[in-house]
Amino acid sequence: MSYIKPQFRHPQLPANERGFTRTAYEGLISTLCAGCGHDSISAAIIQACWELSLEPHRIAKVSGIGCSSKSPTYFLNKSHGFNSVHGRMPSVATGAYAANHELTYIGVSGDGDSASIGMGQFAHVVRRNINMLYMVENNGCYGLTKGQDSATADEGSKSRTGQINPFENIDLVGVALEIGATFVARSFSGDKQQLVPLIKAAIAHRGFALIDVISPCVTFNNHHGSTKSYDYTREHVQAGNIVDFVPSETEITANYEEGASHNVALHDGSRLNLVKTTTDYDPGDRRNAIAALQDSRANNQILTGLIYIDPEEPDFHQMMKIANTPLNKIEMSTLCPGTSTLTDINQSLK
Amino acid sequence: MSYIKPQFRHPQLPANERGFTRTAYEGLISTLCAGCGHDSISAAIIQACWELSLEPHRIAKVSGIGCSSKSPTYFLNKSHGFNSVHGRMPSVATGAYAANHELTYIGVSGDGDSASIGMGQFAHVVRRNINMLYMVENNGCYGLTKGQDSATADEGSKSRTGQINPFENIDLVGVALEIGATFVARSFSGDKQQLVPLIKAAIAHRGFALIDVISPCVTFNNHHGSTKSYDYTREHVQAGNIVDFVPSETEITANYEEGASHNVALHDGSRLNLVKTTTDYDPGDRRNAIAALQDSRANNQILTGLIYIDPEEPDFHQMMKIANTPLNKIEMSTLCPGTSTLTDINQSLK
Amino acid sequence: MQKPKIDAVNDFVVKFANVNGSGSASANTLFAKSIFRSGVPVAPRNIFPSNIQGLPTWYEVRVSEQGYLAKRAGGVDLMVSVNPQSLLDDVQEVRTGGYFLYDDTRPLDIRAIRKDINYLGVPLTEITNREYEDARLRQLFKNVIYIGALAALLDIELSVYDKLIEEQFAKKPKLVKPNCDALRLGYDAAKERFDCPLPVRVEQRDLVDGKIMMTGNSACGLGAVYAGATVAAWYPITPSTSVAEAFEKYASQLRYDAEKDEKNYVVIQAEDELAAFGMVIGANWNGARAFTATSGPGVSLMTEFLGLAYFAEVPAVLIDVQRAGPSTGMPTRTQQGDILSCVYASHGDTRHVCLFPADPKECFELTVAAFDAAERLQTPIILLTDLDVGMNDCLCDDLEWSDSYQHDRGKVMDADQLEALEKFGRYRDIDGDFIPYRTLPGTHPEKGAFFTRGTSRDEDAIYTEKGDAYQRNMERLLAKWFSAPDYLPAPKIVTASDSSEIGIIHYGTSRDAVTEAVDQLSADGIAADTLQIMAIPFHDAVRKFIDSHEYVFVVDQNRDAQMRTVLINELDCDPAKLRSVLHYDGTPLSADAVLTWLRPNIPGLAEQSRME
Amino acid sequence: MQKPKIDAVNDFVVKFANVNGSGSASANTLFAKSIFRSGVPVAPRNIFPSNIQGLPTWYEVRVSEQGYLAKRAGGVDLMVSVNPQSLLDDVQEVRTGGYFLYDDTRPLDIRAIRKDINYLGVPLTEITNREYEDARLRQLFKNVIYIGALAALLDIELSVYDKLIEEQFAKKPKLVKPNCDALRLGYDAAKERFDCPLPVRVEQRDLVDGKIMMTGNSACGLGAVYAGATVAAWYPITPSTSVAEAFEKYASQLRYDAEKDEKNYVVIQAEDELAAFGMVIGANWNGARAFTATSGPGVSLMTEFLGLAYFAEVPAVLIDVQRAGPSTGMPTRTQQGDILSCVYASHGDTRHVCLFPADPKECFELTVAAFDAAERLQTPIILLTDLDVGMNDCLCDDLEWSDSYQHDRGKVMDADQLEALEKFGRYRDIDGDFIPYRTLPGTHPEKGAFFTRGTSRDEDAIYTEKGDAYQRNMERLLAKWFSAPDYLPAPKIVTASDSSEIGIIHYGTSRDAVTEAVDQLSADGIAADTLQIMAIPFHDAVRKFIDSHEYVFVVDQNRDAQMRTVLINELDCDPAKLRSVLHYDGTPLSADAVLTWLRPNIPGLAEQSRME
Ligand SMILES: Cc1ncc(C[n+]2csc(CCOP(=O)(O)OP(=O)(O)O)c2C)c(N)n1
Ligand SMILES: Cc1ncc(C[n+]2csc(CCOP(=O)(O)OP(=O)(O)O)c2C)c(N)n1
Ligand code: SF4
Ligand code: SF4
Ligand SMILES: [Mg+2]
Ligand SMILES: [Mg+2]
Repeated sequence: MSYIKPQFRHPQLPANERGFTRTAYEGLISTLCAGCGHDSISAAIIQACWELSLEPHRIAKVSGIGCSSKSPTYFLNKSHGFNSVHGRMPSVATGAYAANHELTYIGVSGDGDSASIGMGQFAHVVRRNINMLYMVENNGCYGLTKGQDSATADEGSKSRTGQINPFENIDLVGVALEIGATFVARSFSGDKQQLVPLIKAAIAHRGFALIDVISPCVTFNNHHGSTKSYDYTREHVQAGNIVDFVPSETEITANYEEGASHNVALHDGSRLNLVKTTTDYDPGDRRNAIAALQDSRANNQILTGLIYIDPEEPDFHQMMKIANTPLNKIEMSTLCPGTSTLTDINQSLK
Repeated sequence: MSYIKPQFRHPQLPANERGFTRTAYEGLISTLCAGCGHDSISAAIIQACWELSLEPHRIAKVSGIGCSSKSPTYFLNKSHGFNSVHGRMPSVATGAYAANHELTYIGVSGDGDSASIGMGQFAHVVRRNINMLYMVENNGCYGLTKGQDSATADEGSKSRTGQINPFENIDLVGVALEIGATFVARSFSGDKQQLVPLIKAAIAHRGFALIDVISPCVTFNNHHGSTKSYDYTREHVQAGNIVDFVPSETEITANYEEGASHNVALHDGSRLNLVKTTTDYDPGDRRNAIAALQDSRANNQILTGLIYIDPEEPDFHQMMKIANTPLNKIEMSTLCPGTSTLTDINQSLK
Repeated sequence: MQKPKIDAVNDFVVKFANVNGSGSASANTLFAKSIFRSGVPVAPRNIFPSNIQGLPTWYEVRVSEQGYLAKRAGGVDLMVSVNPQSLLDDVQEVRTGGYFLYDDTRPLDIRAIRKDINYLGVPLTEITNREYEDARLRQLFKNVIYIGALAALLDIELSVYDKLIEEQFAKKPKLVKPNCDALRLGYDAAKERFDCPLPVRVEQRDLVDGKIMMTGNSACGLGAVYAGATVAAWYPITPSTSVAEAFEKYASQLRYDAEKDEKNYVVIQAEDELAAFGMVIGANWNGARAFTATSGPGVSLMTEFLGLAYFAEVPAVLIDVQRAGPSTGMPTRTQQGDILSCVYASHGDTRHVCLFPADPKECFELTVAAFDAAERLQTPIILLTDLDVGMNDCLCDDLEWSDSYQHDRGKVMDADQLEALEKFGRYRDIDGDFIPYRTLPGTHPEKGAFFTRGTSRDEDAIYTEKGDAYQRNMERLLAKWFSAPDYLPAPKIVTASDSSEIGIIHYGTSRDAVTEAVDQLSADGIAADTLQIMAIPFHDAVRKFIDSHEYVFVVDQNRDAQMRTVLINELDCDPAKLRSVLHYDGTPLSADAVLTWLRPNIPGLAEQSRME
Repeated sequence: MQKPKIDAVNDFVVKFANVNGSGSASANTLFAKSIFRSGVPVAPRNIFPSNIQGLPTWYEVRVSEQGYLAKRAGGVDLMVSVNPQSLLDDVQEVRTGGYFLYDDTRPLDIRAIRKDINYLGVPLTEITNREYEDARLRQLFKNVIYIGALAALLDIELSVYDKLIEEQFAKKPKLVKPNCDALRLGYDAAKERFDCPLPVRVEQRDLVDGKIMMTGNSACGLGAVYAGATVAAWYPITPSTSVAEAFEKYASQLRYDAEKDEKNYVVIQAEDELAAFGMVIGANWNGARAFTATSGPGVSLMTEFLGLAYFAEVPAVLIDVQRAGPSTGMPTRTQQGDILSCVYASHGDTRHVCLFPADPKECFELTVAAFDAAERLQTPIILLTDLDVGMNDCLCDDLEWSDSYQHDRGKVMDADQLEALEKFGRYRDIDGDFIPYRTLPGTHPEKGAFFTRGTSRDEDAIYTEKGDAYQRNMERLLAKWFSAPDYLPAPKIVTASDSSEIGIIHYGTSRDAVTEAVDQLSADGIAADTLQIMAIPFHDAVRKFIDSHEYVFVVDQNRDAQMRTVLINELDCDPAKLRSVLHYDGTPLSADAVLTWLRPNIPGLAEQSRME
């Protein structure tokens, strides 16, 4: 059951550049468990879209199946959404993007949805560099089916029933880096300060942008011994680098203490200011990124932040040389070759 | 159509320790194209099994669908084989191994079979560390369906029809390293000297052993401009390190010029002598291996040899604490709890 | 004006309206179990959302001295309302003269006031706030308190509960007393406020001797243990998840050698359903008994592999706990919607053997039968249950086992047999029963090795593209299919004492509703025979049943009359003869729903039967 | 003793026995085309192994003045034997009095000598060794040489070949002369050795005006271009691969803007069939016309997604080029084995609209119809062809198109319509046609956004687990299904001039064999009517056809009489009335095969019809 939110709002809510208040980006009331990390991520998406002044109806939300995949109902009520089948969101997003490259695509998936049943499609959507934000709401378990370990559960992590996971985990960040993703980030649902600008950067990035967000499942995977609990995550988070998203016109003030900053220009004219907190980190160097990830693993830490970005690699639409007019907008009269061409074709088949 | 080979053989063929001649390891006559890399790999498997003195009927061959996946018909005629469905060999092998951990499992797959449709199962068989040799006969294309690019086709490689592949390739070696494989190697179908000992080592390794073998498709992907042709591969091969497999008892003489050698002890008492040709390479260090792979890519080279090995990690059978008696050998009388237990169970349900 | 009051001993429905994730499940189960322990047949049903926390969830308990276990239509006799979210709907479900127990700590919403029902206000929140400090405890014990109140209202012995609580917390004895105390809080509150017991109440009986309460999924899991299954490969999906869990639970108790820290089984949580079924095929190919459990979406994903197992003749067991709808549908509702997609799963000419248990005992037995049939017939066997039997605690007869039971391991040649053979041919029909011999990898050094494949091959398993070899093989497979009933459980026929022209065919969880409907017809003087389908392909008895009845009804819990379709197709019988009884809104079938379809379709018969 | 000699003008079968990968395909096609250019109907068929190089492959060409295009049973009239591997089998296929052309550079294997056929030895190897240095050229031109010999033997104008060769090498004019020369080498060799032409020969006619030769797969690809499809997502699989390739070929010619280096289409080679169908769904959801092409195994993998598209009502077009068998089966053989698995694909109550073209022209037309129906009905449409029509060059009428054709884009609300609307409800049946309105993402800032999902929902696309909302929706879907024939092509009925009690129902590539069989029956004095099914669900005309014929046959190229099953199930007609004609060994259907099933099943009718 879901409720429609009361429409009454304080009239003085701040509006963004396009005149929208945050309300315009909200969704139905969440039916997830109180405290679920996924709800914080929804809030961050709402915030980021509002800050970016996107037109809500020009966004398309796609997801698979799971608690995480339900969450697109809880943000952006004015956007079309597609809650597809388990593990197959990447292909649905790919088809949608092929049909119309002008919308903003937000994909939401879970760790089960992406790293188990969806592992194949995940790898291939990376390879195709579909222009989308691909959000993995990673809780190391299958929330909706009551807490079984997923493939991102860490080796040695303890399940709620006390069993120790004997398998190596699949780190989607590592896999994405290995197979050539052009934007790779990790964050924590509990760190809105980091997550919101990351989402903005991911949306602005032309190409596939992965954000793997540790998003604790309070009901099934938030106990002592779990390596995806709020406590564990807070203790082991390593804020690799923090990003300030600077839209094409204005320059916003960083919320973080500034260190030496690293600048990345995106194709829409916006920029990312990287505020290095720990190391002299260059997210433009894939080998570097891989090494940093390895380091953090060796130190039992969770590397977060913008880990890698390549703003230059052509995205799917460019690689495939698809027309600038979205394919779903081209008139039948243009697409259909007509009678005289068919006469020629018949002739060639005589 | 396939022929049964003439049974007549020279009576003085050399026999291995178990008294088998090489004939005992052969299969039906190949129906692959003359010159296909896959046939060389079959020959190498035959050689390796003969040298290891394995009992042919204690080997099980599993494959998916493709020219490569057909090839198990062309070796080890005395072994059971299972040519399953496209991309799903890993799961069939997993089930088979769960049922009987005592056989030697040889999985044969293609790049289409493993990196496209089978990408998900590939990742997960790695994670489970199934004790098997997993051979990818990698030609960068779909041979059996007439030469379309596969996901291992390199970015920029030219297809037979002249099209340039715009997508990043998926390097199964890189993926396997990233997700924790315990034995990762690459070789070239044209280099039997390297391939045979690698296969022996992979079989002796307790756990999942990937050998990604560049295996040119002479019919569809051996032209100029292809990065999986014989010529290209020969020119770009980088023999990272070469392995000499030393069975538990004897020490065989290395065929390669010896350098400083690195020793790895396997669980069955055999050893690997690593003969470093280029660098001071330690295949026991995953980060090292990843770095070496990155280096070779940066230099446009194809790193071959034993890239990584961890002989200590428990394999699936150990992780799951499965009984030592193979599950398929346990008597029904042992497995079935019987009447009196059922009476207790009934009682508990009152 | 005196309010009407339902007066019913051992024949009523109590429904609990809760919020999910609030811990009500175990208290509600306690209630159902207490009826059982009072010797009265009971059928509890959990109605839960596809969600983890915070949404409405219900628990409906039918108490039936006559032993009717189907869902009863027509509203509830006593509603226990603990969820303000659904209260306004819940109050409407109470039958005239029924009772509405609610938390009267705060006044009742005026819109919930009906003149024709009786309100039982118990200040649940007030009591818990008074008695407990901790918020979590308040919530938990609130559930126990209303159970206590019910004990007083329905006249259930407190000692029954004490015993149940003791058993439940056998391993945490400290929790026994607090629970018993909470129970008494509710008991006393009810006694204090109302004239106990109500006219609706429980009387001790002896009607459930030789019976147990169990979920169908547990029974399947236990059946797999008894069948000697050693490999379970699965992927989580509601409502089948607890099959694998039950297998693991029982196996870890019965097949684990603590000394050696070794298991005589393995449970593999696969990465998806395709992989799960591939593992099952691989393990069976290698001679282990292996199975998977899933629901509709999983079956759809296993479609390609099902065709492989059929064509390559590899045994496999698939348990499909059906849920409602195409696609993701209503994952927490029940239906029998996968019949067609299971029987004819996969491209090309394929047919799969299916089994249909109606209760946990049959789940247990048919699971064992499935493994035997799979190995005997060398083909996948699909056991179709559904959410209703799978996830609810069902009353059924004690499980039975005979130690003399011989598992049928089918036609597998061992090394000696191979040694004695001149030449092994995997797909030769040596015994004239259309079933060839198979061999397991590693059996014999020289003989018996062959290539298993999904491509066409000749009798010696050699690849061929020759049309005649292909056709011979397909004809043998078809003949094997037609001979399959010999190895499958026979249908269960119940014949009315009066000879009847009406025959009702049902399968799976429709049984109880059909039985009750037939009793009602019989009370109206109309006799009807019933046949419970246990397996596809059909035994000859099914055809005979159809032929020997003038009016034949087929009960399907799906929209498209799927079993009727299979009957027509497999038996070539005239569709005009098979009338449908359909029910597919996701709720369990009731006798009422069955009668709604039956009554108007027995032309003239009502009168006629009465006259006989 | 004089050997018998078949004497036949424009009515014979030539078969080429080659090794695959040897380049024979283009020479053989040249031969078939030369018959076509001689104005005589021709039906070539490629019979190839599931392998790339070195195995036997055949090319069978039926020449038929009467225009019979089905495979002809009963052996070949002239065998061109170029493959020693299969020679002994090939020689047995020649009919008594037929001809066997072989390479007599070396003496013929004595086991290949038959008394009742005529041997035509041409020293192909000797000639090529003499004329060419290069081994590759030797092999290539050997093929052209035997074509040249045939020209002499069958009396085909050399000028016809010269023209064909010129056209073929229009872009490589240097190759024209060597090919024409090689042709003459064969021509002269035959003239020199034999009495040319043979009694079996070709005479120039004018019977193929207004006709073309094309593969069904090309026609589907071209149909998708004309339908305005912009997204093709596919995964390689025989025999469907060339559908996507044809789409890409035509689209790259007709929809590519060289100046801007921009395409009005995109072809995505997916990672597997699941992904391919997901992309099709995503693109259609977003308002582009998108399709995929696959074969049986791919359909099995798409099963889950098909259920989603059905339930969520997303248009999609799936072209299934059927091949033989369950599982991997015989990938290079033909069959119609996916009917059941397509119509009822996916778990739960699902039914899918299917279309059945018989020749390339129908492939073209029904592909366009499929896109229109998909958007009109908001459901997946499956176009079922098979290897026989898909991969062979088939003779058919010129393709037709009218520039006034209006593509039916279905019920999609644009921004203005939404603006005018008070409240949009995605699944409301506003027009009473059971088809709701959909909207595309990005249309209107405030209105029309909704959530597409595979879970149950109410009329406003809001998630619900309420049984009545679920059932209402499923009933609407069923009503939509029953109304679908209004939007689908009608069956094609051919009525015999004499009124007939015999009706033959067929679909897809069975048409030509059925037509020929009916002619043969008619020659025997037996009239029969035929009905070609174009679509499932069935038009009312199908039911009428069945009702109005005493003896109804259903021709199925599968073992399990799958179309017959669907007819019975969808029309509730008596199985006793529908007799099967079955053919499923992987070879194309012949008139003979049809008659074998028909004749014994027309009890008494043979006589009766003759008397009328
Ligand atoms: C084909 C299929 N298999 C299984 C399921 C059952 N199922 C629903 S959600 C889910 C796992 C979700 O896990 P995850 O993606 O991590 O999401 P979370 O709930 O943890 O956010 C599964 C297995 C399904 N819906 N479809
Ligand atoms: C489900 C399914 N899809 C498609 C195919 C068709 N198919 C057969 S082999 C193959 C590709 C094989 O490529 P690869 O694995 O690289 O093997 P290679 O032939 O190159 O050795 C494909 C797509 C199939 N058999 N099954
Ligand atoms: S079960 Fe876990 S993932 Fe699902 S809503 Fe609850 S807290 Fe979130
Ligand atoms: S097509 Fe390529 S991969 Fe297949 S057999 Fe020939 S050379 Fe090998
Ligand atoms: Mg999760
Ligand atoms: Mg390949």
